[in-house]
Amino acid sequence: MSIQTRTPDELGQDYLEIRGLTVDFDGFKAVKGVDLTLLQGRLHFLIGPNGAGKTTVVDAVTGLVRGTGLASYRNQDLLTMRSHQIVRAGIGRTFQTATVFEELSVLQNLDIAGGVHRRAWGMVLARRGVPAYVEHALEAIGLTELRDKPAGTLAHGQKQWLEIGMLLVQDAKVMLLDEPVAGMSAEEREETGELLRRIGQERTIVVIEHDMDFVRNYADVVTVMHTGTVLAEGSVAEIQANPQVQEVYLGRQVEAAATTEVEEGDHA
Amino acid sequence: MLELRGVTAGYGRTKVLHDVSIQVDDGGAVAAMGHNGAGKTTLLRVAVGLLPVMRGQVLLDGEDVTRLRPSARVRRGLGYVPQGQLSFPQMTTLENLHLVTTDRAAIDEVLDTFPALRGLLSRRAGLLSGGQRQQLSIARTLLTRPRMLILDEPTEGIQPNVVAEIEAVITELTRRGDLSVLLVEQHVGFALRATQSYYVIESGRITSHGVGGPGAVDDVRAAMAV
Amino acid sequence: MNPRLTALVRGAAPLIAIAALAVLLLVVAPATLSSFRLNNLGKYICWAIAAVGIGLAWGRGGMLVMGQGVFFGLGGYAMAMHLKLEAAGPEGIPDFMTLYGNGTMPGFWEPFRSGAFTLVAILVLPAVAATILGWAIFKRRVKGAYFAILTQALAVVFATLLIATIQETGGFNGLNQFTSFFGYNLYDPVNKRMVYSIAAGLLIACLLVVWQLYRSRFGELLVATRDAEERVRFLGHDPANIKLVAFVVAAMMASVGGAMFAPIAGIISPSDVDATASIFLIAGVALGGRALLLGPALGALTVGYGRTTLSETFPTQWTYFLGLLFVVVILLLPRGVGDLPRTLRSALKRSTA
Amino acid sequence: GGAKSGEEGAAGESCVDTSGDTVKLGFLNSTSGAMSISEQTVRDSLSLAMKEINADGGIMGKQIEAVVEDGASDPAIFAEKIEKLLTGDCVAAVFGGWTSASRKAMLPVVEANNGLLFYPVQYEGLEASENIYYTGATTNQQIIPAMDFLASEGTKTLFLAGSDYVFPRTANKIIKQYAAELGIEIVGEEYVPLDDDDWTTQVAKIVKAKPDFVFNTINGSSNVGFIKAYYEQGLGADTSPIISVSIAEEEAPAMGHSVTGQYAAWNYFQSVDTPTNAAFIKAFQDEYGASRPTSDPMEAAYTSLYLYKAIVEKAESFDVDDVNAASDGVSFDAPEGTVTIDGENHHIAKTALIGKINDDNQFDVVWSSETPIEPDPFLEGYSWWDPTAE
Amino acid sequence: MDAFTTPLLAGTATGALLLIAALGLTLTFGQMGVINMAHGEFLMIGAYTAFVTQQVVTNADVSILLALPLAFVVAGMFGLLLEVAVISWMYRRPLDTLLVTVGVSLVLQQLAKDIFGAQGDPVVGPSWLAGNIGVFGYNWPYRQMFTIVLALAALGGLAALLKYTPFGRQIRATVQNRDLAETMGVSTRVVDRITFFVGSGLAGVGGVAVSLIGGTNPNLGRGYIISAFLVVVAGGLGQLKGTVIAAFAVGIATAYFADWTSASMAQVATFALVVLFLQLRPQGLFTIRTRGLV
Ligand SMILES: Nc1ncnc2c1ncn2[C@@H]1O[C@H](COP(=O)(O)OP(=O)(O)OP(=O)(O)O)[C@@H](O)[C@H]1O
Ligand SMILES: Nc1ncnc2c1ncn2[C@@H]1O[C@H](COP(=O)(O)OP(=O)(O)OP(=O)(O)O)[C@@H](O)[C@H]1O
Ligand SMILES: [Mg+2]
Ligand SMILES: [Mg+2]
Repeated sequence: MSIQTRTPDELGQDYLEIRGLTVDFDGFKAVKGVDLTLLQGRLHFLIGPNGAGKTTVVDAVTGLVRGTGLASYRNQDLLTMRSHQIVRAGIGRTFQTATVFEELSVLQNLDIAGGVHRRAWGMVLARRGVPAYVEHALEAIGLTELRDKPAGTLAHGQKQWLEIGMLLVQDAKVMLLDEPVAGMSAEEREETGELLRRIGQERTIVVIEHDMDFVRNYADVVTVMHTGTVLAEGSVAEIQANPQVQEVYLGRQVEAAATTEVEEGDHA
Repeated sequence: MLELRGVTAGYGRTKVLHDVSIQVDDGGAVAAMGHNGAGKTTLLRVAVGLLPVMRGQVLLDGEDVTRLRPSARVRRGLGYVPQGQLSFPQMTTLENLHLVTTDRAAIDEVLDTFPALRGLLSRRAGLLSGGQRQQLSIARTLLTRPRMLILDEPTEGIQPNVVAEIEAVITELTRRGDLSVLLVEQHVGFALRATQSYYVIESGRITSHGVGGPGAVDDVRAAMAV
Repeated sequence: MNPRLTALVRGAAPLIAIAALAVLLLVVAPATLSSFRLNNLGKYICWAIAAVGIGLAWGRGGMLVMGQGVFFGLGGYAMAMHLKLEAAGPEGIPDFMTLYGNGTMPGFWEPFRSGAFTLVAILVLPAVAATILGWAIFKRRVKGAYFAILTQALAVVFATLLIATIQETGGFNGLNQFTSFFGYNLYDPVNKRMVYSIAAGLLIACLLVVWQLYRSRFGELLVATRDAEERVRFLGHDPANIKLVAFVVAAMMASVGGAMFAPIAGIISPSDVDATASIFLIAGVALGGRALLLGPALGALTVGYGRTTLSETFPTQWTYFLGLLFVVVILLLPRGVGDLPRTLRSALKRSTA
Repeated sequence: GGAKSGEEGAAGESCVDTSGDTVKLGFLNSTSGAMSISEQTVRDSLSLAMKEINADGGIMGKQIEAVVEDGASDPAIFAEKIEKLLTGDCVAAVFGGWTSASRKAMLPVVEANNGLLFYPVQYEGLEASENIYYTGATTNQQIIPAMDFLASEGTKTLFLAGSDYVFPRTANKIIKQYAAELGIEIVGEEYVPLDDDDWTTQVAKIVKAKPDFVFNTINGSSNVGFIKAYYEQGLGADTSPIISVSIAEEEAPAMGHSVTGQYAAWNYFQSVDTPTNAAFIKAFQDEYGASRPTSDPMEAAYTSLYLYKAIVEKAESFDVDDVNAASDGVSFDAPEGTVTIDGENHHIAKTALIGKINDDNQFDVVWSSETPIEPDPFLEGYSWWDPTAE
Repeated sequence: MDAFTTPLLAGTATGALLLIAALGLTLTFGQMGVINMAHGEFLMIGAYTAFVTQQVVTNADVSILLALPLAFVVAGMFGLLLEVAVISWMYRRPLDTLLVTVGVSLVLQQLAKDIFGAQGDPVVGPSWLAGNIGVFGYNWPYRQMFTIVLALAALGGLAALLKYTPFGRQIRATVQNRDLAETMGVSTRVVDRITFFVGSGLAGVGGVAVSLIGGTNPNLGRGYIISAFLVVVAGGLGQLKGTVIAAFAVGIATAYFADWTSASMAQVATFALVVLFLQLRPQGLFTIRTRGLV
């Protein structure tokens, strides 16, 4: 792939750069000096054992926990900004346990997600019709039929789609997705993967995931974290072949199963 | 062991399950599969007693427990691992386990299954990572020494090598014959390996039912594609 | 029916309801009620104005404002100070200052001689107070029960402060003996009617304001903030600001209600603004339906009317009624009586389904 | 009815109708809320007086018909209810009120409608309305005599303890000025909110100040906390005795500690030894039970109804202006002794008494002004009084 | 010296009272998420229990000792009744419990008024509490020392219950996740009721202590409930340690303010202090942070 050979600067300003990110919880360092460069147009996957610090990295970048080091996007240092400012800077995220506004309808959820780009005065005006970008997002996430249902009544997986839809409406340039396909069936994973691929063209997307099949099918770049540090980075094949990664994360069974057909069909 | 007879249930006015019947034999292991929003979690919540039925019955050991509260069902041998990595966030990992039992040996045994938890015993559960919490959730339920174990997507958010470990534990426990299992799982391969029969549930109705095992993967996939 | 027509009717329904209420309060009531009863209705309207604000803050915003009496009091006392000075004449000072004090007037009274200043103060004072307090509370993410308790404590403290400052505010006795209202003799029934009409008009105006807020995106965002405050941050909004706006608007409405209460009741005293009075305001909102448009106002009118009539018929039983009202309504009808039709309709549907 | 001054012309058109053989009177007391117990006693004695008067042929031959209302211990409700009584029920006069706040709230209403209010409780003075008759003591009939008593006892130092409320604040302002005149030193002044019972820290200050006397203007139940803290910290009637203006027969046994030897200033005690009082006590206890004590406000309320009857019968009219014109000099042989109305300020001349509490929680009169004191609500006859002084 | 020590000692006793009131609240509010505005009325019920006990057993020296356990049980039973009749229906609506219990508190106050009358019914203190001990010029009443001892005893008992018994863990589990606790075999219904009984019972005990200060009147609880809530808020939700420190801090601060200014201004100043404090530590003295969006 050609983009991989270009340096970030050649791509203009659109990349998220993390340098020496450290998060300290009263003495326990959950993240220790992580360096990541996340480029536009690539599906970037973040994997690693439970408790490796993946979510914490995202938390730090989105202002939910305090981190030290550098996280810059378009020349702004995210670590010094507050959550809502970070969102306004174009960085959106989803949560490991889906959180949507339960009493509002799907449509309203999407609509208020677009509020960042409205003027304050526009806030006191009523909504007239459905804005085109909301329609698009609805279609993209396949919830058009459920648009008037309260979001609280959606199933787990549907809520996750809705969250992605809200990021689309927000027009987030960087999307940090924490286990977006957890609990989805194989086909749904596929749909989600395709969706991410489609919208990933002009965005920077980071996905945290444990489902190796999903990673195999959609990852452009994989970063493996372990005990707060980056253990390895590379293509899926490289990662799977890495003995350290096998040891702490994939396990021997997967290694063995990777060769059998049954396992391949597991999530397909 | 566990039987749901003609259960209709839902939230408020909306019905989610329509006349669903399933059965788990003594020592048997059954998988329930279906798409997002099909009603799998709802089914399990009815079985455990967190959601009242609108119609139908829930039987445990042949006895009608439809009106029993969850805690009473748990005392009769039901164990439940809910979806969503739930824990008691302000209690430490150890306290989470102590809620069930303070027996050292029993705790040691489950910690052998989930060694990652050992280093986290004094950390509050609310601070754990998602996968760590999910491991804690399974460990905590195993401590109740259930005869009937109900698992809602237990491997969600868990790293691959631990998933394998969980699979081994479930297989081991069912093989001994003193545990029945009802498993909701998206990983078809995993689900079928760990169980002997399956139900496919679509839009709150059972659409397919059959014998499990790795050979059934294609059948299930076909049933779910409908 | 044609779906667009249905949508149109549904959209206009709240306006029709507000218009009906306007006709009832501004035309029917003055024509049929005795001057005494009309004056009482005027008082209920003042409480209703405050209740409309509570509906916004609590019903939509989830902020249980248990101390609205404070803002009611700010408006009430601001107006009362002006009326007191009007009664005292251009150079005079309020009578109680010579009776209980040393016959000098505290400096902060002086600007209230001006009617224009007073009118501005009625809006600005509560806004400033609510902004400062809200800022301190919301920015530090104090919410839920913490917030409710702090606001109630505020009401207790405010009343204590008023009672303790006898020379400045009349203490426990409060302020009364107003003779005229911006030049209009308050003993004249025609002028009393005018004051009543102003209050009713203000109620309708407040209803229109919340109607617009409820249908606006701000209204949706407010509900979102109520249900998942932290999540709103990740929409790019600071929830503190959203809550602050609702809180300030509610405070201003309470203040307007208080300002009209003073001339209509002829008195404003600590017992009109303390914790009990604040809870009394909440009762109306809970009864009518906290999240509905007209619920809070109608609830407040009902509770006010109930207080007068019940205390006339069963003097000592009134407290039981108020207490049981809370228990029954909140327990069985958390969305208020105003929501009863919908509850019944859906229950009916379920039984036939 | 006639209009008052020109500017209020439109209002006050009376709707009172006394053409029938009854006359409607309003009884407005709090029967709910914090003040209800106190005000209920007033209501009881008003009812007793009404019953007696009706049995005796009524007022000018007309039977009294009482319209009762609850003030709910809330000034705004008092204002609302008195307006209802005057304009809705068209009563000829209203009897009631207790707190100064309730009276202040009723005052503009009763003036605007040119009605009549009879107010039965001792108060802080500095008021005189054409439309109100004050049948309790004003300050120069209670506070000032109490100070005279203290001076006669050789008091050199005095500590002031009161509720944070209009009456105590105003009373203490008067006390301080008169104390300066009498050469009594004020060694402390403490206030506690009305509904606060904990007097511990304030009493600690009394312990330190070691005053000859404590002047107590505390209202209601807060007295109990004060008395308990007072004895708890080793004070007593033999060291720093208390003189109270709100502890009467009803309250004395309810202090949680014996208050034998302490003093109170009133115009009436149950122990007053006159035939009228004996009859009053008997009538009251026959009606409400032998255990019920009688007290000053009850007696003042009872008296107020009889005074009203006397004025109306002198004026031969229920009309407010006629009543006001006739009121001066009307007197009544009340349980406390003979009382006479001052037509100028609508207060009544009363005899001041100081009682010392005995073991039966009755008051032994230890000092008396001997003759009724003319009411002087604005203290115009006291040269030391300067209302504008701090 | 005594200008300094008097408020300190008196304030400590006030703090002890606040602590007893707040302990019950942290249990029901902090541990169960129920904001019980009728808690103050349980104090009142405790005080009236002391009064009624004294009507039956007129010997004041004995009656107060009988009243303590009795008040615990009587107030506890009222709490239990409240739980069964009202609260148990609304565990998922914490703010609503606040309003419902406001209603309950109004009813209880009026009930007390109708039964006992609005004015105070006094409880006579036992002779073994009459008197004081001179400390730096302050005649420190035995009664205040007794209050402090009582508060510490209540604190010790409650702490032991929560920390060292399985029941304590069950209470905490129930408040943190009702459904999950239920599926771990915890009978949340039993837990709720016992918790409410104990929490309300503690208020009853506090009421006995309050009855020794002033009169026993229907509004007695109102004076303490707001301060007690402020203590719970400042101490941090469900935190015994924080509650203890906050109770004594509020008690002592109020005493100093009252000494310097007036009792009324002390209330105002204390409130301002708590709001300022929340600026520094919005979740109270001791907080338990969790991750995510909760
Ligand atoms: N606030 C905190 N205080 C203390 N430790 C914390 C805190 N937050 C997270 N941790 C710890 O930091 C480590 C990293 O957690 P993190 O959630 O980032 O893991 P993760 O890589 O996302 O894991 P998973 O795959 O299970 O979601 C874990 O061991 C967790 O227990
Ligand atoms: N609390 C609720 N109120 C109303 N409807 C609900 C509620 N919870 C779930 N539902 C609805 O019930 C249906 C079934 O949900 P359920 O959670 O049982 O699905 P599921 O099969 O477990 O899905 P997933 O794989 O996403 O976990 C969904 O359509 C959902 O919208
Ligand atoms: Mg994670
Ligand atoms: Mg599910």
